[in-house]
Amino acid sequence: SPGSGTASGAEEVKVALITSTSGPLASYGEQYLRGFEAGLDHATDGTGAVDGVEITVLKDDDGGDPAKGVSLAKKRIGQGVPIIAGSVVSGVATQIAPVAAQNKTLYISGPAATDALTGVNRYTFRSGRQTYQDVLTAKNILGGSKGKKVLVLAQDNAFGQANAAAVTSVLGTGGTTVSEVLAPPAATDLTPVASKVKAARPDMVFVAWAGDTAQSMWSTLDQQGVLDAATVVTGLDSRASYPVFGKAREKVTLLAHYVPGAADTPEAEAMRTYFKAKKWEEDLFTPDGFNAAQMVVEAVRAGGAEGDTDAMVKALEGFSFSGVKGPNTVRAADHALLQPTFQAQFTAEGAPRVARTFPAEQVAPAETRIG
Amino acid sequence: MDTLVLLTLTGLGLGALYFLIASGLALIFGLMDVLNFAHGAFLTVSVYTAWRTAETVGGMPGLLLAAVVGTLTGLLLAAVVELVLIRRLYGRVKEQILVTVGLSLAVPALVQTVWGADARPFPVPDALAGTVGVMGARVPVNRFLLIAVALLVLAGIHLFLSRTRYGLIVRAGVEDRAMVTALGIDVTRAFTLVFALGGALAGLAGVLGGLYFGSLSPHQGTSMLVFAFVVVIIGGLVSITSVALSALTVGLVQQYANYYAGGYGDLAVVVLLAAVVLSRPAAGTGSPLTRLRRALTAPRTRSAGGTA
Amino acid sequence: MTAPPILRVEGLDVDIAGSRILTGVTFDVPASGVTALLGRNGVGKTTTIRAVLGLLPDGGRVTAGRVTFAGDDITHEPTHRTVRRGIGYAPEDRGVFAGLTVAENLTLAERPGHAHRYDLVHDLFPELAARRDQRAGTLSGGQQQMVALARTLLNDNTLVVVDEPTKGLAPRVVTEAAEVLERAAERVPLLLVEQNLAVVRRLARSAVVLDAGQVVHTGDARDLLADTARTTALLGVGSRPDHGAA
Amino acid sequence: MTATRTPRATPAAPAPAVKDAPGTRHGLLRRLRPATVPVAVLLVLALLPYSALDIPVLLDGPVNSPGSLQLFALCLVFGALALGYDLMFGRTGLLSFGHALYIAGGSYGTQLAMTELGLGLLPAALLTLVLGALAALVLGAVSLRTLALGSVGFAMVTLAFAQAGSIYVERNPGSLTGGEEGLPLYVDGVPDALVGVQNTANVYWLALAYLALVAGVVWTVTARPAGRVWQAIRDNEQRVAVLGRSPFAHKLGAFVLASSLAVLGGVLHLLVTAGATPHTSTPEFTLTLLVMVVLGGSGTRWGPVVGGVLFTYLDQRLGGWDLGVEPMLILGSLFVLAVYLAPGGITALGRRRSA
Amino acid sequence: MTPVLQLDRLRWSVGGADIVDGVSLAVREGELLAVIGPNGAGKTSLFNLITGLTRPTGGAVLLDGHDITALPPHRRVRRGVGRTFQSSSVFATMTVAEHVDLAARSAGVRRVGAGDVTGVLERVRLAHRAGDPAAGLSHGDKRKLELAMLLAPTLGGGSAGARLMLLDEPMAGVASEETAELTDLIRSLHRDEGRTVLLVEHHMDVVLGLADRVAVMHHGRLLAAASPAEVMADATVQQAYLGDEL
Ligand SMILES: Nc1ncnc2c1ncn2[C@@H]1O[C@H](COP(=O)(O)OP(=O)(O)OP(=O)(O)O)[C@@H](O)[C@H]1O
Ligand SMILES: Nc1ncnc2c1ncn2[C@@H]1O[C@H](COP(=O)(O)OP(=O)(O)OP(=O)(O)O)[C@@H](O)[C@H]1O
Ligand SMILES: [Mg+2]
Ligand SMILES: [Mg+2]
Repeated sequence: SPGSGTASGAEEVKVALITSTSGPLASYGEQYLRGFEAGLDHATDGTGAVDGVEITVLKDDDGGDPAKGVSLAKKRIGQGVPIIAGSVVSGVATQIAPVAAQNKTLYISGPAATDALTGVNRYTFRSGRQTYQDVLTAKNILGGSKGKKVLVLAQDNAFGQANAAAVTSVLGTGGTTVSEVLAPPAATDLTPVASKVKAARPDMVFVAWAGDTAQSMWSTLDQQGVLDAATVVTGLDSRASYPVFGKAREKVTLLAHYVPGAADTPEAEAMRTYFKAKKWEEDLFTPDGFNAAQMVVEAVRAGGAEGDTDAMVKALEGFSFSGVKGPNTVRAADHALLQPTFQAQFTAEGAPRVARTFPAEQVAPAETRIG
Repeated sequence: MDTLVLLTLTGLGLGALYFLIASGLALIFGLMDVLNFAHGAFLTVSVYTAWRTAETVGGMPGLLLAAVVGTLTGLLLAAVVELVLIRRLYGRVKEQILVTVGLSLAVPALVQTVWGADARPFPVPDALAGTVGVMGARVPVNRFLLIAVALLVLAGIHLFLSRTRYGLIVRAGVEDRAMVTALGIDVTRAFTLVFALGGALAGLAGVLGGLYFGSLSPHQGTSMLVFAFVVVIIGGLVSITSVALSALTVGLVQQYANYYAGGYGDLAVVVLLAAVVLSRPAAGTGSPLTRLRRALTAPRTRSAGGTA
Repeated sequence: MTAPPILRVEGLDVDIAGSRILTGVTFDVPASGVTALLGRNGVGKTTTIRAVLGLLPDGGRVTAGRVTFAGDDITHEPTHRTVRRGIGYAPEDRGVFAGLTVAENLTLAERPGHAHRYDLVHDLFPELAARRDQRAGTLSGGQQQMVALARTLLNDNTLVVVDEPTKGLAPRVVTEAAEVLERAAERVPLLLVEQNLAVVRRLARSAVVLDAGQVVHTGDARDLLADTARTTALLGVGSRPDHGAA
Repeated sequence: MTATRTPRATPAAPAPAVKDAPGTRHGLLRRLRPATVPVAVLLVLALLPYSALDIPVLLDGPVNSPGSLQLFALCLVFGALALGYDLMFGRTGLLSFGHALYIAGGSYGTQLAMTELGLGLLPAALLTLVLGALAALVLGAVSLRTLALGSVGFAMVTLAFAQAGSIYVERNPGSLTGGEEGLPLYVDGVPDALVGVQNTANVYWLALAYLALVAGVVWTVTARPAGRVWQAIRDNEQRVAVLGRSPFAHKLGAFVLASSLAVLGGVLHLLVTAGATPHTSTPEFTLTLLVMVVLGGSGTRWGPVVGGVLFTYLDQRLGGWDLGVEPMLILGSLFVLAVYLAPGGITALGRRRSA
Repeated sequence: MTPVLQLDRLRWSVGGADIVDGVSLAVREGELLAVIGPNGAGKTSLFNLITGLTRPTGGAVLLDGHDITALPPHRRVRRGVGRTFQSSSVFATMTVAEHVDLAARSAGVRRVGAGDVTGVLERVRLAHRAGDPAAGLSHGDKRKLELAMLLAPTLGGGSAGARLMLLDEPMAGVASEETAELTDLIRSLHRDEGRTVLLVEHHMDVVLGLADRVAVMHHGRLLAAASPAEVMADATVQQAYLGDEL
């Protein structure tokens, strides 16, 4: 019949890594892939095989384009690949997830942060953090926020809106007032935005920002005196972004999904050894790739060479493992990945340093249901 | 009050940036009929070479040198593009535009391949990083620099067009290239010169853009291009000064709308464009291009039948 | 005719878009007086002139032959260089720059290193002085023709080439233009394409007749026009031409 | 020095008015060709899902593997989108920067009609088509008014409308569009036969049907007098008016027709890529259509299709070849080269050689 | 009987200058009226006003007694107004035959056979170029193509097409021999087919050979409309327009 394709190879399981190695988020994709490589090496003790089943990694570049991501997913599923992992772009991940589910293929999404992926279907898991966890981290940083004014500064797009919504629902209880200033996503002069923030006189500003205007945003906030008047919290981005904070650097409190060097679990040690040999540097999304590899190995262990999806799903639900950042748990109910997060501060040398670590329970997102 | 002052001055700064980007575009578009989609790409490459220079030298001297290097990069790049690509397509305006479209796709990809996708910080000397207090508003210093350079560029273009014959030659050459050569004029040289000049303006705008954003990324130039087009179209149909005025209007409208109208600055500009284009009298003498071209080269000529 | 010709065309073959338009065109333009290039529509008069100036349309090229101007080979020289040798040219479609004003059209024609004879031009076409700031594209057909002629007369040339200069001019202006050309011809040789035989009769000293891309007659212009039978045969006046090789 | 001679032969032999007399073998072929070639192509394409042929390097799996069929389906959709765009650009000389508006309109409209109004795929698509055509009629009439300002005026107003649409989509109004993340296809509204990897062949056939439809429409109308008028408008608009045709009505017709085809194309894009993506609403998306059209050969029968297919194929495949450079670098350079080496498009190359 | 065309104090001014200055004129059914006048008198502008390419700033245009001043050009054409252009205005990429075909279909002719097209092209002596794109035509041949487009609606023996034909310098640039033939053609349009013709032409022999009546324009004003003989005898006309015959 048309369109049929069969799985090949006897003692081999293929894993498709669909992520961006070109396009605007190419560097995130690279971090993820490197982490995955190190993670696979660690989890298979350098053999690349689990219980005699060889894990073959197929890398696909989605270029940050959902259409391409879906096409690649379809191609790999058609080739009988039982596991897809990856994508740093939320738009790609949210569109691959249903396609994988329709075909009962395991999907372990990558650094894509959107909460929408949690609990989206039975076959979708995540190996990275989600927006909700960022916000909970901020809440922890803030401590008791009764009677305080919190302001969310974000871009007026899906990412920013999701952050604003999460902050409102997480912090907007118990006497904290939450307001939001949403900036036009394409605006290049952010002075109007900064003056709005300043006029609101908040105690704490939660900044959720992505894209090339970050530098401009930070210097504008600094110039308008926002950084001196309030506690400003924002998510730490990858290494390339460190200089972007400019002079604002030391005035910002960082909530961090990961800080290079933050933990020294055996996995972190293994990763560092592996990276050293390759002359690579760990970065923000390295743990996501590492986690994904660990989860893949666990799934293959359960699913065997035939790639029994149901067995794999069952094995991953509730799966607890020590990762680069510390102990991780895949929550059975909605497949959220419970993991520790960090508070950090830039040092004078310009590198972030961990100030506090929040254990996974403390930043666990509210439980949802699958479907 | 201080908010209004702040918005106005930063709006003017934004307008100055728009003018700097749009001026080279308007020059090439107005004189040569080529809607140069590669303008943003020239800008991007220039800001990267400028950044390398400023990083290496550092401080204010670094920035000055970077401005020179960036401008030269734009100039050379445009000259090469003109000599190698555009020149062979004379008389085929559509193909010329398409070539620039191709460049606008390829060049940022090249920059990304060489320097990576991530934004890089552009070294801003301390003297330009601070703010100045104006009636209670803290206005970033670099906005004043932008405005000053924009004025200089405006004056320079004015002089170039009124004191030299190149504008005239290129305008005539676009209409009928063969006939210009038949008058004994080497029209190719004039075209290269104007195109390179447009490139130099892109380069300069790139450097100042780096200063303005404080960072650079592979798509920085191309992403600014849509607004530069809008500026050229809104104002460009009358003279280079009107391009400047249009840039100011767009900068201010965007800034005010972003503050007072729910952050809909982009939309406000788009609406402005649609309104301006639609409200222009339909029956005109010649296309806006010819009118722009006329105005560009002959600021003082009274037109006997030019209005409708 | 002992003086060497100012322009010599030898065995010129021209192809446009793959088809042969001119075949072995050979003629001389003497160093003084008016040489008329005659022929029916589409025989290649304009193409000949364009080939001389290096102005063939896209896809056109000289495949054989030679053009020499004042003894120098100019066959493949860029047009602007050829023209700077001292050629004034008014094309058949006038070639005015529609978007430029009359004054700008004339300014462009100024060749550096010469005196520019605005007095002569304005004397001849007062209309142009009055309309100096009007866009040439809005001029009437005849006024545009004046601009085209004025541009050739502005500089001191060694040869003037005009393609149908009187087309579209009012009868009185035709007469005047003919006078202008006649006067110009006293100082500079002229190569003239013209359908108005009265003008030819008045101006031309020698004539070259083209048919189907070939020179079919060269000789004294007045003799030719006086010989009705031959004129009829060559230019087809009064006869019904057919399209084969007759 | 008088010499008269008669021409040896007529060098510029007059071209015969009718090139091939019907009845000669050549003429017969020519008359059959317009029908046979497309039908043959259609047939071959329709049978692809039955071929298990392996084409190494070019394809990652057999022709009938879902991956290949998905790739083909996308190529066909873009071939058709380019062909529709060329109705304006190549045939009528209208340079629109706003075509993406209608494609995105088709995608998002259909998706939202399914999720928000609870309609099935077919009614949702039809509703979107009708609304899209109406929008095209209104916006087209407004934009064409600016043509008096030259083609740039038109280009800019269409750009403005599209840009507004794009900004709107990106802003995620009422959480409807999903902002920069887009929306995954609402599969509950779509027939099961079009969902899932095992049904890729069906989606492929649907894409093929769309291409056939667009080709049928475009080729038919351009062969009719209306097509002649479009060509005439492209060359000399004023003259058309003086022949007794309304240039405005004809241009608006081309605009609405092309836009409606684009709306349908948006529906196909939604189905093939299993989602609505904000990228489809951007001016760059229209630019890529322009690139496709020119690459293949604008104003020709096959050019836009070939350009669309080729560009999409490369765009999809270059990332997988691991060349160490951004795919756009290759695509952009290729395009620049094509403008030189293949003026008139790739399809013109073959023609020139055979001529 | 109502005149076919009536102009009522028609005025068009641009930039403060009156280009057409209060022209009133009635054109009778079936007559051939020549409009003469110096270059820049406003003849082409008058044609533009009649065909609707420009909007008058005052006055009215009446066709068969109906006011058509506000109609766009294509609607006027459907009511029977057709014209040719002074600067040939053709579709560069279309072949000669396609021009005729398009013109015929635009006028409502349903079936256009290849033979019909050739027939029309033969009338203007252009049949041998039927398959060539218009861009490659010589100047004179483009003029003939202009006429062919006007004749196209008569295809297949139909008498459709323009009842009122405006010809703007149809002979400009046409070879002398063919001038006579085209003159015959225009005469038959008018005499045999009963069409009303407005003719702008600087070739006086053509005007005199054809016109029933001659109107003289000068500085945008209609000076006189009278029989050819009267007009020719008029001293002003002689002085301002005709000048000394060559
Ligand atoms: N661009 C072109 N492409 C194709 N053919 C051309 C082109 N230009 C000229 N020709 C052909 O070359 C031949 C000679 O044309 P040319 O213009 O030289 O004639 P001409 O003698 O000047 O005629 P006319 O008296 O009508 O101006 C014609 O058959 C014409 O069709
Ligand atoms: N847009 C305009 N602006 C200014 N003057 C104009 C405009 N259009 C036409 N004119 C002037 O109007 C006058 C009439 O032009 P028109 O073309 O009608 O003359 P014409 O009688 O046809 O002349 P010709 O016999 O030379 O073709 C000319 O003097 C011309 O310069
Ligand atoms: Mg000629
Ligand atoms: Mg006229």
